Amino acid sequence: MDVRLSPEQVMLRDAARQVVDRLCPRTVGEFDDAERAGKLDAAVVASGWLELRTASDDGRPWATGVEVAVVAEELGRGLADTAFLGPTMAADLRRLVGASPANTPETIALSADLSQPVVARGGAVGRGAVAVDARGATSALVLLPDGDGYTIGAIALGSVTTGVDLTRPVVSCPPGAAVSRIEGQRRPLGVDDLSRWRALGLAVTCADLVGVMRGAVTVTCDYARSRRQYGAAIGSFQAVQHLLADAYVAAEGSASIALHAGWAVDALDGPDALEAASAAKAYCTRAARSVCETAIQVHGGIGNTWECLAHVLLRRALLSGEVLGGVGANLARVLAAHGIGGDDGLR
Amino acid sequence: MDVRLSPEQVMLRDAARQVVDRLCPRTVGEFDDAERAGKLDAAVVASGWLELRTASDDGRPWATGVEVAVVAEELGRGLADTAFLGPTMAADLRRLVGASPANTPETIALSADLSQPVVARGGAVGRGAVAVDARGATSALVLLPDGDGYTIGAIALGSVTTGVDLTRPVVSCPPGAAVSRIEGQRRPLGVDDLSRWRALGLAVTCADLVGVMRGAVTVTCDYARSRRQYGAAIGSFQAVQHLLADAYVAAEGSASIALHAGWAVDALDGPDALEAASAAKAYCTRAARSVCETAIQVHGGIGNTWECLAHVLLRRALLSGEVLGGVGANLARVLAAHGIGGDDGLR
Amino acid sequence: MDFGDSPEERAFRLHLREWLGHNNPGLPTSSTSDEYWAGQAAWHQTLFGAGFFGLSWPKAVGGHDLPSVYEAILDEEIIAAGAPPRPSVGYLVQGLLRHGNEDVQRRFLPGLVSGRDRWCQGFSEPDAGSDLASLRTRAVTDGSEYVITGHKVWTSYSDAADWCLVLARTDPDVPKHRGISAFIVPMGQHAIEQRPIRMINGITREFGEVIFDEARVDAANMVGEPGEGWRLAMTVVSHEREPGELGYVARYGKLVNELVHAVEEQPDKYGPEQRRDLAWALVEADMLRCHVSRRLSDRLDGLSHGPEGSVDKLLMTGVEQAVGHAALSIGGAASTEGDDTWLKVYLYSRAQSVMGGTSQIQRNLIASRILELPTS
Amino acid sequence: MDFGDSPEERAFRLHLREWLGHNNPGLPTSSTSDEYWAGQAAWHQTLFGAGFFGLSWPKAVGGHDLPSVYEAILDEEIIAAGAPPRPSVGYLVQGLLRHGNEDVQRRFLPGLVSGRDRWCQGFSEPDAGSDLASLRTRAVTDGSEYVITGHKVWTSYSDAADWCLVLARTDPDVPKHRGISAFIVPMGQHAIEQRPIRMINGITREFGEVIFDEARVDAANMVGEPGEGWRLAMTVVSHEREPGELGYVARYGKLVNELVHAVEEQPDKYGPEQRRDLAWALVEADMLRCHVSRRLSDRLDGLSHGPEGSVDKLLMTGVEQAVGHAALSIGGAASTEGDDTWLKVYLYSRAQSVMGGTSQIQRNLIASRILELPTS
Repeated sequence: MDVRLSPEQVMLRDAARQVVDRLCPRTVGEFDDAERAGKLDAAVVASGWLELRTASDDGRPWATGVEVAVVAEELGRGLADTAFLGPTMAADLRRLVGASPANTPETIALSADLSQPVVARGGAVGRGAVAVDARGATSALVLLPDGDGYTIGAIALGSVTTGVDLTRPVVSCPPGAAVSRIEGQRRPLGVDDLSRWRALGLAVTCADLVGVMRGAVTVTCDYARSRRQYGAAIGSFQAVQHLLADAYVAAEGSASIALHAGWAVDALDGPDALEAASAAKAYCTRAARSVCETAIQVHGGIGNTWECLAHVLLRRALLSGEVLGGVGANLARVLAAHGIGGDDGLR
Repeated sequence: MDVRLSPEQVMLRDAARQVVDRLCPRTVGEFDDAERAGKLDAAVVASGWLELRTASDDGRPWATGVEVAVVAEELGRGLADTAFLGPTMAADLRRLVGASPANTPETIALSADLSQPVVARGGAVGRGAVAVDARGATSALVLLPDGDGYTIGAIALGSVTTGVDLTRPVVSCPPGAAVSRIEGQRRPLGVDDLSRWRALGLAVTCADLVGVMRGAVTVTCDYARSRRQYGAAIGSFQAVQHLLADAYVAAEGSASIALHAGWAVDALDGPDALEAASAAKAYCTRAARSVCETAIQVHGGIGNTWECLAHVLLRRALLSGEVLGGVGANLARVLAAHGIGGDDGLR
Repeated sequence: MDFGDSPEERAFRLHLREWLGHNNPGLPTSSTSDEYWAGQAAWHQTLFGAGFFGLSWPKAVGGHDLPSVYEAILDEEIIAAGAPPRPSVGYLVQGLLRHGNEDVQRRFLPGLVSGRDRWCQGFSEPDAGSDLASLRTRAVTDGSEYVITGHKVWTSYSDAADWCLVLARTDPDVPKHRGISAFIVPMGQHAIEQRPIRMINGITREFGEVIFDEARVDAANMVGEPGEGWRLAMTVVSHEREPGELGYVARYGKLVNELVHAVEEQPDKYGPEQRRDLAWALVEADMLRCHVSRRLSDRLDGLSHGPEGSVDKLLMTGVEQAVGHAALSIGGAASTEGDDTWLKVYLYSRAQSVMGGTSQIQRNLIASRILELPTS
Repeated sequence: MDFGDSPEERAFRLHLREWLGHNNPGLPTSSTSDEYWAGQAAWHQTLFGAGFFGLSWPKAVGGHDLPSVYEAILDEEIIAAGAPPRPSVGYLVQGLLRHGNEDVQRRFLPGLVSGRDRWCQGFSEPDAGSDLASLRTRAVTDGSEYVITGHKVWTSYSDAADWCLVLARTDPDVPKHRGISAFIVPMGQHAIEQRPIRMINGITREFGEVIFDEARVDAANMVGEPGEGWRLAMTVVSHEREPGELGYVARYGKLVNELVHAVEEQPDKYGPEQRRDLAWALVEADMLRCHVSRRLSDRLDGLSHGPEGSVDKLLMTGVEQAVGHAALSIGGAASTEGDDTWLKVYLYSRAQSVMGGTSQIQRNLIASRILELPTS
C-alpha cells in the first residue's frame, strides 16, 4: 500500500493545474469569453486527457481511474467549462464493448434525474434522456439490452441547454428519440463491466466534487482575508474561521475516500468497485453541498449574487452530485453491499 | 387566538416552578437524597398535579393538555425525579373508558422500544412491555382489543430499574405477564380516543423536552460564564456563544410547536391532535438531542463525567424522545397526515 | 391559551376565506420569477382594497386596528387558498409609526399601506453590510433640502419604487452610530441611478443597487430628528427579522403544500431520502406557524422591540433553508424536466441567512443581549 | 497510487489473518465496559508477543521497522476478524522517540511497546484543559530528584499504570509555555493518589484523577531538557489526534460491523431513519479507513508533526459521533432489552469532541495554521 500519487501522476496533476490556471475563468464574466473557452477545449484535446479511457493494445484503458480522477479534480477546482466527464465515460463504454473510438465528440445519456444509465428498448429511448457534459458533443451513448448484458447505441443530439451547471451544459432528448447501433462491437457489456463503468462515473464525479470543494475553500478564504467589517477582516472572527475549518476538513475527508474510489475502478471486482464508489459519492455529495453553502454564506450578500463564483461552484457540485445518483441512491447501494437492504438494479 | 398563558396557567406554572426550585436536585449527588425525593413526591401529590386528567363531573378532564404541559415543562427543566407522565397518562386512559381513578399508584406500559401502547391479547402481554415513569407504581395499564376499540387492563409491576433516564425509572414486564381487567369501564376506547390519548402523551413528552432544553441552556450558560480558559470566560468565545445561541433558538422553536401540541390535545379532533403532536414530537426530539449534546460539549471534560448534570438532561431527553415514538415514527405520521405515505397503525 | 378562533375571529376568517376563493391571483412562487414582483404590487392593492391588508395597523394610516393575531389568521387562510403571501412592508410601516412625526406619517403611510406607492429601503452599502453603522452615504444641507451622495445595495424593488427610505450620514464628526439620519427620498430624479442585482437563482427584479449622485430631498422628509437615523434603522431591522411582520408563514406554507402536491402526483418517484427532507420542511413550517402565533399573541401586551427578533430570524432561516433543501430534493438538482422553479427556491433560500443580518450576527446578538454571555 | 498490497504486504496480511483467526480474545466493545480495560492489557502483550505490535516503530524499542502502511493492514485485518483494536500507546512512543534521550528511550520504550509496563499521561488539570499551558503542577529539585505536587485529570488508565508521563512547571518565572518540563514518574508511591472518573456512560476504569502530593522522581527521568516539556506535549498531543496512531480505524470498523449484524438479525425491526443513520456510519468509517491510509502513506516520506493532526481529529470525531448516533438509533435510546452497550457507545462518543483538544480548538488551529486566516 502506498497511496501517494506516483511521479507520473504528480506530473499529470501539475499539467492539468497549469492548464486550469491559464485558461479557466476567474470571474463569472469570463465564462462569456469564447476565445478563452475555445483555447481551453483545445488544450484539453491536445493533452490527450479525453483519451485516458480509450483502449490500449491489450484492451485495457491507457490510464486508470486514478489518473482520470486526478484530471477531473483539477478541472472541478478550476470550474473548467470544457467536456471531460462525458467523453471519458463514452470512451470507456466503447472500450468495454470493443468498439473503436468515436470519430466525433461524444458523451453519455442518463435518465432524466441523471441517476441511471439509459437503457433503450426497441430502437428508441423510452422515457427520454439527458446527455450530460454535452459541450461540443453531437451524439450520446445509451445501452441496448442484449441477453444478460448490453450493447451500446447512440442518439443524435440537438441544441445544448445550460441546466443547473453553468460550466457543463446538457441536452434533453425527448422520449422516442431514435437510437443507432454503434458498429464494430466485439463483446457485450456484462454485469461486472457495467458496475465498473458506473464506478468510474461515480469516481470521476467524486473527484470533480473534491476539486469544487478545494476551489471553494480557496476563494472563500481569500475573500475572508480581504473583506473587512467592524474594522477587521471577517476571517479573523471565530465563527467564520470555524465555518472555513469545517469546509477544509470536509474537503480533505472527501479527497481521501474519493482517491480510494478512483483506485477501486480498475483494482477491484466490479461490484466492489461500485461499492467503494457509492460510499465515496454519498460522502462527497453531502460534503460538497455543505462546503459550497458555506462559501456562499461567508461571501455574504455578494455570495448571493450571480457575479460571485460561489454559486457557480455550488451549481457544478449539484450536477456532479446527481450524476449516477446522489446521496439517497448511493446510501442505498452501501446498505445493499452490506447485505441489509437497498436496491441496485438498473431501472 | 391568544396563545399567551392565562392568569390561572401562569399561577400553575409558578407553583410548579416553586416546587421544582425547592425540591429538585441541583447536583448529581442530590439524586441519592431519599428525604428530598420523598418530599418532592409528596408535593406533587399534594398539589393535585397527578389528577389533572381525571374526570370531572361531565367526564371531561379537570385540566387541558396545556395545563399538563405547563407542569411537565417545569418538571423537565428541574430534572424532577418524581412520577408525572405515567400517572397522568394512566388517569386519562381511565377517564376515557369511564372507569374510576386508580386506588394505588399506576402508570402505563409501552412496547419494548417505547414507541407504541401495549395491546394485550388473550389475557397476557405477548411480546413483553415496559412500564415507564414507574417510580412508586404498582401496576401499569395496557389495552385489550374489544370490537373496533379497546378496553383497558393492568399488569402488576415488579422491581424498578433505572434505564436510560436517571430521573424516571422503568419496569420491564416479561412476555406473558398476566393482565387483569380494570373494573367499571363504561365505554370502549375508540379510535378517536386513542389518537387523542397518544396526542396527550406526545404533547407531555414535548413539554418535558422543552423543559429539559431550557434547563440545559441555563446550566450551560452559567458554566460558560464562570469557566475560564486562556484568561477569559469561555462564554466570551464566539464559537461557544454561537453554540449556546443555537441551543436557545432550538428551545424557543420547540416551545412554540409544543405549546400548539398541548392545546390541540383537547381542542382538535383526535387525528388532527395526533398530527399536531407528531410534528411537535419530531421537532422537539431532534432539538433536544442537539441541545443536550451542546450542553455536554460546552461543559468540556466535566460534561463527560457522571457528576455533571448535562448527561442527566440528555438521558431524560432520550427517554422522552422515545416515548410513543421518536423522530422516524413521527415524521412518518406527519407524511401520512398529508396523504403521502407513512403508516400509523397500532402494531 | 387558545390557538382557536374567537367568534369575531371565526367570522373574519370565513369572510376572508370566501373572498380568497374568488380573488387568488395565482402568482408564480415568490423569489423565483421576476413576474412575481410585478404581480405582487397588484396583489397588495387588491388585498388592501378588500380590507385585508394592514389588519393590525392604525386606521389612521389605512389599517384596521385589529389585534395582531388577525395577521396570523390572514396567513393561515392565504396558505389554505394557495394565494400569494401578503406583501412585506410591515417593517417600514413600523419604522415610520415609531419614529416619523405626524406630518411624515400623514403624508407617507397611507400610500405605503395601500400599495399606491412603492417603497424601497436604502440601508446597506458595499462596505457596510453586517457593520451597517459604518455607512458612508452623505447628506448635506442646502437650504430647505438635503443633498445625498452615496451607493446603496440590496435595495428591494428599487427599480419600481417611488420612495426610498435612506440612511445617510449627516454628521461625520460624532461617533458613527450618532451621525446618521433617515430620509424619505423620491426615486423619480435623474440624480438617482438604479442597477438591478442578479441573484444566484437568476432573478433580477427583487434587489438593486442605487447610486445617489447629489440627489435631493426636502428636509421635511427626514424621519425623526437629525442623528436619530440609527434608532429608526434598529426598529426597521428588528421588524425585518420577524416572520410575523413579513407574512412568511404563508410563504413557507404555500411552498410545502406545493411540494406535497408534487409527491402526491408521482408517488413512485420519491424515495425515503426525499420524503424525509419534505417531512422536515413540513415540520419546520408548522413550527414557524406556531411560533408566529405566539409572537403575535405576545403583542397583545403591546409591541416590543427586543432582541427576540434575532431568535425569530434564525428560526425563519431554518425553515426557509429546510424548505429549500426539500425543494432541491423533490425538484431534483439537475432537473431538466419542465421548469426549474424548485432549484430556484433552493438557491434563493441561501440568502435568508444573510439578508436582514447574517445568522452569525443574530447569534452574536442572542449571546450578548438574551443569554448575557460575557464579551471578549 | 495503490491501496492494494505489495507481495510482502500480502504475505504479512495472510500470516496475520491466520493468527487472528486463532487469537481473537473477543473483548467487549471498547469504552463501554470496564472489563475491556483489563483485557486490553493482555491483548497488548499477546499482539506484541506474536510480532504484530509496533509494526512501524524502531526495532531497538521492540518494533519492526516496517513501513507505516503496515499499521493500516493491521487495522483492516483486526476489523475483518472482529478483534479488539490495537492498544493506543503510539502517541507516547512518538513523544519519547522524538524528545527522550538515549537513556530514557532505552530504559522505558521496550516496556511501553511490549505492554509489560502500563503507562498513563498526566497533562490536563482541572483549570488547564484547552489552555494546557496554564498548568499549575510544580516540580522542584531536591538533590538528584524532583518533587512533584499538583492535580491531574483525564489520566487514562491511571489506576493500573506503572508510569505516568507528567508535565510540571519547573520554572514559574518564564512565560508559561517555556517553564514546563516532562517527567516519567513511577506511580507506585504513597505520595500519589488515584481517583477514578466515572464517565457519563458509567465506565470508571478508563480515566482517573491523579493527585501528586510531593511525589518524587529521579531527575534522569526527565524527557528532554528542563523547560522543553511543552515541545514534548505538542508532539504527544498531535499524535494523539491521529486515528492512524490510535488504531481507531479498527475501533469504528468493528462497531459498524456489529451494527450491520444487528440489522441482519432482525431486519423488520429497523425503518428507513435507522438504516440511514447506519449507512452514514458505514460511509464515515470507510472514509476514515481511506484517510488513514493516505496519512500513513504520507509518512513514507518521513514523519511529520504539522497541523494536519487537527484535520484528522475532526474527521475522527465525525466518525465516532456518526457511529454513536447509529448505535443510538439501532440500539434504541431507551432499550430495555438485554444490555445497553449501544447506548454506552453513543454516550461515550460525545467525549471525542473534547478529549485530545476540543473540536473548537482544532478548528482554531486549522484556521490559523493551515488556512492562515488572520487573528483577531
